[in-house]
Amino acid sequence: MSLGTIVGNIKLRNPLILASGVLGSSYSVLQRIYEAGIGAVVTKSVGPVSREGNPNPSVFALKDINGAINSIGLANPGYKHFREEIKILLENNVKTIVSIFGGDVEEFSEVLVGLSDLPITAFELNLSCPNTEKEGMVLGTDPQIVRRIVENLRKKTKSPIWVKLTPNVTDILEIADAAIKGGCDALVAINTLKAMVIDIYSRYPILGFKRGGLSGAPIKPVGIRNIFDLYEQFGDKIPLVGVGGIAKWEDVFEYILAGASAVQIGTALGVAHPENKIRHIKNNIQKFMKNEGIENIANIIGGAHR
Amino acid sequence: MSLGTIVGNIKLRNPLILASGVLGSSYSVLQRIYEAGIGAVVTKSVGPVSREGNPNPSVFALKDINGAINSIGLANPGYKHFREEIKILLENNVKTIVSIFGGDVEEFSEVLVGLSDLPITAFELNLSCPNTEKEGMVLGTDPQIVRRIVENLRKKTKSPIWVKLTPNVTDILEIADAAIKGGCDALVAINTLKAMVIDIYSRYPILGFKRGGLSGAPIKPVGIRNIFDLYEQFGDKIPLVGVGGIAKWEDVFEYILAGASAVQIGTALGVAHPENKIRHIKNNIQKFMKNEGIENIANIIGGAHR
Amino acid sequence: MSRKITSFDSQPIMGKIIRIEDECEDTKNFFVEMPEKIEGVKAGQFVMLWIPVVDEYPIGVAGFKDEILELGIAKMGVGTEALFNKQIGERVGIRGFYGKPFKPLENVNHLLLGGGFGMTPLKLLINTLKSRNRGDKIHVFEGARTKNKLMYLDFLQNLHDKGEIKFHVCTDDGSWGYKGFPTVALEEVLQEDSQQSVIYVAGPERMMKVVFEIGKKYQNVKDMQMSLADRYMRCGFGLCSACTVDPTGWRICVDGPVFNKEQLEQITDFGEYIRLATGEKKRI
Amino acid sequence: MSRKITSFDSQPIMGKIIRIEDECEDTKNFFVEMPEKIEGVKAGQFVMLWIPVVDEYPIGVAGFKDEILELGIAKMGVGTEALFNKQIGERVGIRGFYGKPFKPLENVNHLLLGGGFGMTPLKLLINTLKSRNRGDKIHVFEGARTKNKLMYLDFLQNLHDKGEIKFHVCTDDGSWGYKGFPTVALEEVLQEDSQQSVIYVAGPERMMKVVFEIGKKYQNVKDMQMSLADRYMRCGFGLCSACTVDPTGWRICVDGPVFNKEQLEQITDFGEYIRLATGEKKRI
Ligand SMILES: Cc1cc2nc3c(=O)[nH]c(=O)nc-3n(C[C@H](O)[C@H](O)[C@H](O)COP(=O)(O)OP(=O)(O)OC[C@H]3O[C@@H](n4cnc5c(N)ncnc54)[C@H](O)[C@@H]3O)c2cc1C
Ligand SMILES: Cc1cc2nc3c(=O)[nH]c(=O)nc-3n(C[C@H](O)[C@H](O)[C@H](O)COP(=O)(O)OP(=O)(O)OC[C@H]3O[C@@H](n4cnc5c(N)ncnc54)[C@H](O)[C@@H]3O)c2cc1C
Ligand SMILES: Cc1cc2nc3c(=O)[nH]c(=O)nc-3n(C[C@H](O)[C@H](O)[C@H](O)COP(=O)(O)O)c2cc1C
Ligand SMILES: Cc1cc2nc3c(=O)[nH]c(=O)nc-3n(C[C@H](O)[C@H](O)[C@H](O)COP(=O)(O)O)c2cc1C
Ligand code: FES
Ligand code: FES
Repeated sequence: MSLGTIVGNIKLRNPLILASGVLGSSYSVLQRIYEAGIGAVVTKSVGPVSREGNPNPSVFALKDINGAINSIGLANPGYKHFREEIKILLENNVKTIVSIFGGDVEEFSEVLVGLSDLPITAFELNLSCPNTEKEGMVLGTDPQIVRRIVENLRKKTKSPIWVKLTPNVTDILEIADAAIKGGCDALVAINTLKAMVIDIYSRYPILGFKRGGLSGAPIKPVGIRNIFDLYEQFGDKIPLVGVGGIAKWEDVFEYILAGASAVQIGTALGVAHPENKIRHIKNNIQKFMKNEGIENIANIIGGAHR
Repeated sequence: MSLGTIVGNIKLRNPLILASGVLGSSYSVLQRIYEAGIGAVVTKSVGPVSREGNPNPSVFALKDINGAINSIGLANPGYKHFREEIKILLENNVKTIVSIFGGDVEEFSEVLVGLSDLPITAFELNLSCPNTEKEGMVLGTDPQIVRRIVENLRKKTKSPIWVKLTPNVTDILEIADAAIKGGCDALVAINTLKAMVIDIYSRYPILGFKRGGLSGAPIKPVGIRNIFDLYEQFGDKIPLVGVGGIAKWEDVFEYILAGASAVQIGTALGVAHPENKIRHIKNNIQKFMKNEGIENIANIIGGAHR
Repeated sequence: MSRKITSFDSQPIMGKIIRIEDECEDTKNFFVEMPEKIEGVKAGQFVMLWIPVVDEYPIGVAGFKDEILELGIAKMGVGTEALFNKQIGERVGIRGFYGKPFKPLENVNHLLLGGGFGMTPLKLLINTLKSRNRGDKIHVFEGARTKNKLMYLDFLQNLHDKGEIKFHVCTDDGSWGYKGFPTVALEEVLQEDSQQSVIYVAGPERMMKVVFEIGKKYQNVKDMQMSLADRYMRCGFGLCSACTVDPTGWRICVDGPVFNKEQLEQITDFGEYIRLATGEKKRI
Repeated sequence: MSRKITSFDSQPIMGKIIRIEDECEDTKNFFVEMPEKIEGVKAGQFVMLWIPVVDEYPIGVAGFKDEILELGIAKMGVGTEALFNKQIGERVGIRGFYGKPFKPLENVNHLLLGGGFGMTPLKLLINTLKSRNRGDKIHVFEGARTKNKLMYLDFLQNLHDKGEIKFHVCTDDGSWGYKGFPTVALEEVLQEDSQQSVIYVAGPERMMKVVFEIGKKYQNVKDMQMSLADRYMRCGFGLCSACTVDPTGWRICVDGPVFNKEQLEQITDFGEYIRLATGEKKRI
């Protein structure tokens, strides 16, 4: 029995990946999470230049629904600075997926090219952040732009290219199709849902950016639905990475059965002891596989389609 | 101080409305909820002919996120039968908003015309149910279809026409714009989010229809966002009715501050004692208004926009 | 495997069928082991039983001990047949426990009357009454078309033989017990014993309505509690309103399924109308 | 109004400013009344303070009694200035209580050393130690550039006069207490009293680093606990990682802000580097 899984040509020791933006802004925290036993880590999205992100409050929990909302808005030190941290990770054999963003093809290209000499496990294109004016979701809701960006970048690196999709669209299949036609190696879904919280005493939106993205347990049924739909349409064409609201070990299998080859966990790792959570999830994945006679993750990917 | 509010030309004794499909399939339960003190009730959506809806399971709770998922799929007795129940409600002075659906303009028209001799408080067009093959969301994601339906129906009744929008679109403003241009009297947002739950032991989607719609607390931040966006764009043009995840009295004000003139409550009333919940929410609305010196709901509609 | 059930009134949790017994014609007892500790059940409550891919429907609880759920199921259509086709070791989904239970009074005669799968909550009610061990008299009246349709015959006969209950059994065709309806024996008991009594009924609604009318004639009937379990349900917890009765707007699944005499008086649908899956009303 | 706080570590809940005191130059004490019962706080923990429309930032807790939160705030920039402009009766948002607190040992001398707004958690720590009432010696060392910058001067002097603590105060310009750094008095105490001691420090990180190096020289220093509160934070509960330190990847907000000697040894960033809002590392 093995917990290993494969996404395209990337072998992972287990199907758990740290989602972008959570515990991902420094090499040290990424390494810490990797050493806790996760299969791979995705860095916080990095762009062409350093950027402070949106004003605070930019993230808080929503405990009654076991979720969080954030409007960090792609705060990052710029790829030139972050390159040094990526190098440390790669030197320490951390399976590192680098999330990148840009405001157009050129910016995306600049970042990717600026890093593509490094043996990066994969690039993840953030075409789905809802918290910026000109990057992320703004691009990722237009199939033509998506295709153009992916096509352009595909030629410029040997590393696999993953495309992270937003659920905030009428038809995710259309966007996915564009990304596949552009030549990407895996689809990642979902990023956060467009959301907002207002304080009724001050009568102001709480987030400094007003609007934000909802993550955590509340969005799991939406993520499952998206992966299920994507697998139904493209399951034979491209591997899927499921993300959104994974908080329990059961959720990992729910995504795999929906069609994911691996999963990413974000919000649920924002706890006092992410190490314990990772260990707990892994242990229970193992137990479940044993009890259910599952030899291999690959055997059950998309298992809910029949 | 008054709890009253106005949606277009409809006066409501308070801003709470029962959402469609929840406690709405019989005159008796609708009357019960109205008598519990709610401002108005919306019936379960009714269509041209009787229909069983999707196979069971078609609805269950998701307790860890304080929500529910359903795929009832517009089960209803057809407007001819339901007409009799509507008559009883109107005779008993229940403020009754009738939710209707159809697979095209003709079907919508048949239902509306078949009921429009009754003094119905308002018609709510369900252009947002995610659980059918040819009605609801299928129509409500296309601005041209939305406009055509609303335009057509507008001429055929004196009752106000509300349009209920789906959040499962790239741009809800575009759909809203179409509905407004079609001549509707209020916009209602949001219906459920496209979602799904898979059982990892049997490896099957749990809902008989496989896919469903997520409701309850998890979708509140999404609903707030949609109402906020709609108010920003159309606040001076059309009244908004906020719906999605209202579970506490605070949520009512959150929607009103985002821009809603009234709100609908669904999932949260699926409890042992909906009467107590309604009373509790109303009492606290009153207390809050007193404490905060709010004379009138109208004074704070859209109050978070500044 | 350790799986903490934080909330059982949520998505179905999968139990394993560990025993299947033939009970009577077209009726089997299924014993379903729940994966972890869940809260106790009261007689009259039900679960929603999910047969993956096929159907989900309400089933009364006949017993629950050591996390093993006992269900007595009558084959009716596709959904129940799918369960009958299940083997030991297979899993079914359960959510619950839903509904208001029977509320047995104290210091009264307990008169339990049932037919068909209505016997399942009554089985649990008998066990509840026995465990209270208050020395109240327990009469059980069961009727069916024919002997092979009598549920829990051995169980009840055995209790009768031990003197723990008085079992009054009858069939339409006289193939077992006396020939006739269970109301005959019920009335006899009501006439002979002037002690205050509570009548608990579960079975076809027309039959319950008959019992209700009879019960009203007797001064010594302190209350009547009847389970309106012949109703279409979807959610089981009061959300969808598929199961409401007129004119009260009560939901069978949370305001019932067990209603007392005072409530039953107000339900004009009782014994007269049900609602179909479409919401249409239909004469029973 | 009754408002049940089920979870305080969630979206900000609005407290009302009920008192404002001038503490020292550019520093005020704000007393914020929370709307309902919330769980107690430990010295060293902090809240995220939301000034609507302006900013949200971490603030240590100086006191918490009868649901009234005491915060000591130094004016730094736009966010703290916005608070200074608030009137009594206005509301601010609070979420917390976040972070690992000081963990005072027993049967030791407690040596508290602080500067600037670092004094706020130390005030709560002093009150905690006093209420334990174990007779351990408590020394408090405070330093500032000049007299007007000394926080809690009256409070500490008063405790000193009552003999509850030993207060060692100094300024760079000699305008109050002795002229020089608080480490001078600290070393004196460490040299004179051979009793095992724990040093608790909160203040500018360069200063803490100096204290750390000094403390390491003394055998009688059993532990050193320092609050690394000069770090940029967004979430405050361990999600965003804005506040991590190298090379351990510890998050100041949940793995800290208070770290003990053994941990501090491992944090090479300590006293050397912080991270900006962009995530870039910057020399302190
Ligand atoms: C509170 C309650 C407790 C019950 N307890 C038991 C029990 O202990 N044992 C038992 O054998 N049966 C019980 N039933 C009845 C059981 O739910 C039906 O027999 C079962 O749903 C039949 O399903 P089917 O697919 O085999 O039949 P179908 O062919 O689908 O339908 C046959 C009949 O079953 C009923 N039915 C079907 N679906 C539903 C539904 N979703 N909700 C309610 N009724 C439905 C209808 O009357 C229908 O006409 C109970 C019903 C209720 C409401
Ligand atoms: C755990 C902790 C406890 C603290 N306790 C107190 C206290 O009790 N009293 C007190 O006066 N101050 C305290 N601070 C410092 C306080 O957070 C900053 O002084 C405040 O954020 C300044 O905000 P500003 O908008 O006024 O200044 P700005 O002009 O925005 O910035 C001035 C400086 O404040 C710091 N700062 C700004 N934003 C943040 C942020 N989001 N997170 C962390 N630092 C920030 C940076 O060092 C920045 O250079 C504490 C900080 C931390 C991390
Ligand atoms: C605080 C925070 C920051 C995030 N930053 C990014 C980011 O920089 N890039 C990105 O692609 N996704 C980002 N996300 C989205 C997550 O990677 C993930 O898609 C989403 O949160 C859903 O997963 P979860 O429910 O497990 O958190 C962020 C999420 C959170 C909560
Ligand atoms: C069981 C159920 C049935 C519903 N049926 C309908 C319906 O028939 N027509 C409709 O417009 N919306 C229907 N909805 C959507 C609700 O009216 C509402 O838009 C949604 O549930 C969000 O509100 P809530 O979170 O308060 O439930 C249904 C929702 C639920 C949970
Ligand atoms: S079954 Fe849904 S309300 Fe009773
Ligand atoms: S402030 Fe977000 S992890 Fe510490």
